[in-house]
Amino acid sequence: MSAIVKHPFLQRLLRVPPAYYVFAILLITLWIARPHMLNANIMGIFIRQVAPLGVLVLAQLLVMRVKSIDLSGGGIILLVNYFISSGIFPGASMPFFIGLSLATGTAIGLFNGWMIGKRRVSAVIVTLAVSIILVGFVQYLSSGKPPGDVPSYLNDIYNIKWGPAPVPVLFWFALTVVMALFLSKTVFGRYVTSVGENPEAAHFSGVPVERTVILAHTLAGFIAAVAALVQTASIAVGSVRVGLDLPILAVAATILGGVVFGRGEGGVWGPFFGVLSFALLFVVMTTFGIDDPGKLIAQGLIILLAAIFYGIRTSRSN
Amino acid sequence: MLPLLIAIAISIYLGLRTDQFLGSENLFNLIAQAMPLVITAIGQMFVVVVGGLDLSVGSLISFTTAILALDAPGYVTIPAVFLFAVLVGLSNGLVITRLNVHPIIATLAMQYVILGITRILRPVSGGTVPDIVIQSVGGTFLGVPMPVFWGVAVVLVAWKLLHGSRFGLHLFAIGGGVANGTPDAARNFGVPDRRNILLAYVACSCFAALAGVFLAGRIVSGDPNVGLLFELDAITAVAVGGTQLSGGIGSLQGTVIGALVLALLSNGMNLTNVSPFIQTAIKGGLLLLVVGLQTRKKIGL
Amino acid sequence: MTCLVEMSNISKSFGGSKAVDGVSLKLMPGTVHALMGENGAGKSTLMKILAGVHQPDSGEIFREGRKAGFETPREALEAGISTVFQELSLLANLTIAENMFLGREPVTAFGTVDRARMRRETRKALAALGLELNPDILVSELSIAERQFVEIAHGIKADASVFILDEPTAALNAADVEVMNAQIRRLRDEGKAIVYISHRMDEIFGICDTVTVLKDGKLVATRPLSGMTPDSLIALMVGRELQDLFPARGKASTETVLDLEDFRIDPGSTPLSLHVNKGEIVALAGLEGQGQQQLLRSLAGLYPASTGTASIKGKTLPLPAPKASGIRQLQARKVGFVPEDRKEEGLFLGLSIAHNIAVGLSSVHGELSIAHDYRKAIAETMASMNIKASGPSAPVGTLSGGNQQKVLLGRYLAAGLDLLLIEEPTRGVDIGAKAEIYKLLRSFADEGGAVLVLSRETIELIGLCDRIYVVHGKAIVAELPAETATEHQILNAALSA
Amino acid sequence: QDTFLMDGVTAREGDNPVVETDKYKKDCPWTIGMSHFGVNANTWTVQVAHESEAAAAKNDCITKFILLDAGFDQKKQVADIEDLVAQNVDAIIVQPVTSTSADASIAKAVAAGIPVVLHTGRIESDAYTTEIQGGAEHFGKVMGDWLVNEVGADGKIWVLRGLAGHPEDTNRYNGLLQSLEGTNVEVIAEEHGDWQYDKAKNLCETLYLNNPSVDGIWSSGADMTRACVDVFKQFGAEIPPISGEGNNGFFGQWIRDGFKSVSAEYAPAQGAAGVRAAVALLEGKELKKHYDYNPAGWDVDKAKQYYREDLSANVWWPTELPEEKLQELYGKK
Ligand SMILES: Nc1ncnc2c1ncn2[C@@H]1O[C@H](COP(=O)(O)OP(=O)(O)OP(=O)(O)O)[C@@H](O)[C@H]1O
Ligand SMILES: Nc1ncnc2c1ncn2[C@@H]1O[C@H](COP(=O)(O)OP(=O)(O)OP(=O)(O)O)[C@@H](O)[C@H]1O
Ligand SMILES: [Mg+2]
Ligand SMILES: [Mg+2]
Repeated sequence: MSAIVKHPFLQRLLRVPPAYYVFAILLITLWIARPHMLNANIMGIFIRQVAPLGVLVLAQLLVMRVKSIDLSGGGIILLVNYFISSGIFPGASMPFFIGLSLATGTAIGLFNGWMIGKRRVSAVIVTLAVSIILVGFVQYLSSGKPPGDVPSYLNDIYNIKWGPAPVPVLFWFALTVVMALFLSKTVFGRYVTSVGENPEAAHFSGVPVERTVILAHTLAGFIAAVAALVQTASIAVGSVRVGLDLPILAVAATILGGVVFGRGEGGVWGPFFGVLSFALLFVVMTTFGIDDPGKLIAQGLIILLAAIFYGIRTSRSN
Repeated sequence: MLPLLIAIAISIYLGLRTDQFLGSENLFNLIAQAMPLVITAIGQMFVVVVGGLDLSVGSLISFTTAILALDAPGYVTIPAVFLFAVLVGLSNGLVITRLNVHPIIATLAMQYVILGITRILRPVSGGTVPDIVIQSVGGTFLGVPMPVFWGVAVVLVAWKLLHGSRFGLHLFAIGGGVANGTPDAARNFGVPDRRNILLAYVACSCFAALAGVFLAGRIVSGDPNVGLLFELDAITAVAVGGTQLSGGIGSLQGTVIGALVLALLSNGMNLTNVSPFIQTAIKGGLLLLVVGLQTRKKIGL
Repeated sequence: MTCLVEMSNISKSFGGSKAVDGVSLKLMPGTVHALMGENGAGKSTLMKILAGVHQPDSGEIFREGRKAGFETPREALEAGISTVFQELSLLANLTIAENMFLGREPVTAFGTVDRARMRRETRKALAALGLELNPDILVSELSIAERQFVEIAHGIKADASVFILDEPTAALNAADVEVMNAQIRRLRDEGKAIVYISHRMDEIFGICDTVTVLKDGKLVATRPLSGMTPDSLIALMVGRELQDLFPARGKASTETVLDLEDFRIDPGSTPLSLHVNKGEIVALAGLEGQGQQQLLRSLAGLYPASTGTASIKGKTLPLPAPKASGIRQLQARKVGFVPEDRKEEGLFLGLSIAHNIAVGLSSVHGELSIAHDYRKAIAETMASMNIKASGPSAPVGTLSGGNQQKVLLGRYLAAGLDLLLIEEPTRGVDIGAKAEIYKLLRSFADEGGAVLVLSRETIELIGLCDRIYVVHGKAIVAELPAETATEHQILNAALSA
Repeated sequence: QDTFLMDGVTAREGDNPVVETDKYKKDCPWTIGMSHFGVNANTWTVQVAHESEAAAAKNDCITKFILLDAGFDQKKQVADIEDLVAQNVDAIIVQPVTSTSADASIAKAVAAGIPVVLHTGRIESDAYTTEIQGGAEHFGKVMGDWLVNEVGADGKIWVLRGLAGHPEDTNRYNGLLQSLEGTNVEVIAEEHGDWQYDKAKNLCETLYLNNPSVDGIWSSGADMTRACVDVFKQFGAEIPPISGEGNNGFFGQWIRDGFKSVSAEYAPAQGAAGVRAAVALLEGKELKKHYDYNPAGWDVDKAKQYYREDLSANVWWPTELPEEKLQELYGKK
């Protein structure tokens, strides 16, 4: 067993983030079972369903690469959705909403970063607590004014297509490209890699560790707000529970994409395909009429198998 | 120590503020309300100490209640529940230690799988739980409500495992290595690390199943959703109690106090009639405060 | 007399490259067996195979004549083979006593860990090494040298018959080494076999009986040490005679680069003054823990309480230096700080050589500036420093200790700095690489740089430096020109203060 | 003479004991406690809380109304009811999270002499004092009967269910199964959309792209109907007959787009009815043990009477909230 695992070619294969394999397998499954669905228009719509998750994953992978985690995305999405749908800002314009959302997300991210980077509080707990507070805050607000409609122009933007490709998908893709360039071409990206590998050594080699962590979280907050805007645009109504399961899915997609706390082998595209895999997984299971319990079991097993496949590579074969 | 101070502060405030808080009925209520979280959090602590996490405990709790509410005698279902818990713990542990899967992913996947099985077994809540379970949770012994005995027994067992045995020391050793980025350190001392991590996951699952048994006795039925999000509460309690999520540092008393703080908070807000619309935000704020004041050396999880 | 352990024809490769290639080794009772070789020769790997950390790809191990194989460190321990690993491996979150007994804790009648006994025996074991430490303090609170001692105490305390000591003295000074040697002799006299790995010639000739030399993973020779001289041993190791370990001293200019006036390491300590000129290599010498390290580190903001004035090329450095940005503040003034602990504080073991060097070049720029790949600078550094690796993309963690150290120094040499503050420039580095590092530092100085260095190896300081400050009790007690200084003189200065 | 609880609520036929009059009679003022199964599940559950609070505020005798939110957590509901008992409230209104989890604590409350009013969810024991029960099978059957009639005896339908594991979901679904009995109507897809817009939208997109030919859709209500209609509109396809529930946003869409639908009634005003029942018990009025709430489905004309252009999408009909409260909570300005 260990001899096979150590073969260089297999080693190279095993180094590929599991997301790529899962995606390929699901694509083949769909191609065999429902070839008519493999057309650009249909795929575009399926991928559009996960665009909010895809954007949020960019935030998650950024903080996971500095050995942190951000679970506050759910709260940010809910709050932004509430801002836009509740009518507490009557007659506000689109730039106002976008500005307000991004500012809110950034401020929350900055707070997370400050608590984690400067005060060195557990990231799981801080961001979880922030999420709970935000959810609680929205509950409090909605006792005075429950959410209502989302302005129709947001939904209109969401439905625009550019050729076969829906605008939200293009937007997500563009954002991913920007993030990939940002991480690979800037000094900040190098800082992120360094802090993720060894914060102590990073400090000694002149990397501003605290600032890197704070900045990563601030950016993550900003991106979460962008995800919130995409999510809000995707639905026509306000809700008291939207997007709350996205952060944990984002963590799963990120890990599936080969980014583990501190280690970033999958880069930005691994998690990208992690999200695509989730999109296809949902489609394949709905297509095969797998009912809810079956869906849960299948989803669990697929994540697990993918992770096992990936894990064997690093397993201590010596 | 901060959590302890907070627990005492909340208690004093409630004692002064309301007539009911210090009543024996409410105190026993409080113990019973806190017990599932105390048990689950203690279990969770085993894996947190080795630098892991177990997100599958919530579903396992639901699953346990579902099994107990099957139409079968208690002497079949109760051992079955623990047998299954051991299996879940073993498979979590094996996947994590032997197949090198990240604990969050391994246990998240397990959470989905168990939830799915539970939904098949019991799509909606219902069924009847064996009398012995109901009695052992709701009854009294020598005039003292049963949950008190549960608490004492669980804490004693956990203390023995964590602080009174080689096993516990080894868990701390393994976690210390993991937290330091030298996961092999304990192994090089001759500590069988993979076996011990495996056992930590088994312990975590068994405590979760125990919490499930307690809950089944309390809601006297099986329910596919009863454990939903319990894992987050348990992790929160562990962290509030001062255990480092990166591993290696923590104490049992801290975890128990952490769980009590959370329970006190719910009970207190109910007794002081805090609007339900704001309770969630207060809970989160307090969590932030407690943890925000505990700074550490290391940045991260 | 039967041998305690025989390793026969052992081979082991990591990802295609052979770390150990058909090596055989016999350990006899009552001997101290030196294992020598350049960095990356495979010494640690061979010993890790014996200790059950690695499994050999081929070859056999015999324990007292019977075939044995150790799947885990635990099995090796149970077979009576106890190891002090090269990399410090204590668990910082446990107490000294817990570390000492980890894996073989005594239990009471109730099945609980017998802490009283652990405490008692720990105190005894530490006392044997001349250490008075409370067994209940956490290892995280110990200094590196203290940790090293605890590690040694742990390693030699075991009820074993074979002891492996992989560079146990890398973090120790001469006096401490002598304490440890006494223990090794005691073990030898009890009939145990000891494998001793070190790059320090004096230690090897001081206590070892036999030496096995490895080169590039292959066995060169096993010989009794009695018939050898340091020069002949070096010739075996490097395959040639080493001309000069230390390069010729240069000419220092009078331009001051670093100037400390009225500098107090702690608010309560005696003020001290020192200066380092352009083109000069200056040493801080002294016994372990007398404040040399704290002095250097407080310039980088790692100790908060220093006062006084410090100036670099005439510009004052605010004191105390800020903790979070002290290193960057130095960097902005073209000063590099090279930490002692390359594994924890220095290198990114999982990342490439290129990243490890480039990070120092990048970190002077703002976050949003473009990160160049510095391909040329990195290639030049690797070539000029003679770093042995498959290429710039090789993870640093796969290099041997000496090559890791070169990468670390390379980061700072490539950055074009004016002043280097270096802790332990050659910790755990073989003699050939040492000479190379000395040459690099000297040419750095000759090209107009300045170096302030501290080391536990006094010989190294004498040979490498121009001037030596002797530090004792957080104050400078003597200043000597290195050319005429002797070990004796320095020790005298440090002790008589 | 029956005590009025709410429009459409009637005493159950058959074996239906009368609650002992005067047993719980108490002098004004009262403290009433309510254990809500989960305020923040969706906008309907929020409105139930508001209806209850508004009804309590209208009654001068109720000096304190303690609303506790179980957040769909059975153990929290058990704790909530215990905490209400410990505070010695005069009556407790319970919306049970599940059919069994709260039984023991309800029995505790009644044993402590506190009357318990149950609504919007059944429990298996009969320890409570009085109950008002609607929704559930009847709700699903109203939708199911209408749909079977629309699609004909061998139509093909999709089934959009609510939150898996929730008793209301199962019961509404069972109602559908009753309607389907004896017909050849074929369920070609059955999925859980959790009653949420975003989930249901993704589901309907997937189902549509998989196979767009469907004769009718049974939607378990809440925000799912609107989501599915939006999907058909997005693809420019004809909207098949689809069942819905009394939500202002859905009514607006129904009226504008003119597709075939039925709206099953499940008033958030049950919150107010619960408060009224508790008051009746404390006043010593005659009350039966069981009340049913089985209204007929609404057609688009009835929907037009209720629909309010000036209010946001998330009002649920019928409501008892006073006009100023409606404006405050749901006014678009
Ligand atoms: N039933 C158990 N529950 C929990 N942990 C256990 C159990 N049995 C053993 N362990 C743990 O497994 C590890 C190995 O213990 P074990 O008792 O097998 O060692 P051993 O082979 O007897 O070694 P020694 O001879 O040194 O005592 C220890 O960390 C121990 O604490
Ligand atoms: N875990 C590992 N993975 C990959 N390569 C390794 C590993 N450990 C050692 N090597 C490689 O094996 C070779 C021998 O290394 P080893 O550590 O045994 O050298 P050494 O003789 O102890 O050197 P030093 O004196 O510098 O400690 C080196 O080339 C090293 O890069
Ligand atoms: Mg070595
Ligand atoms: Mg070395």
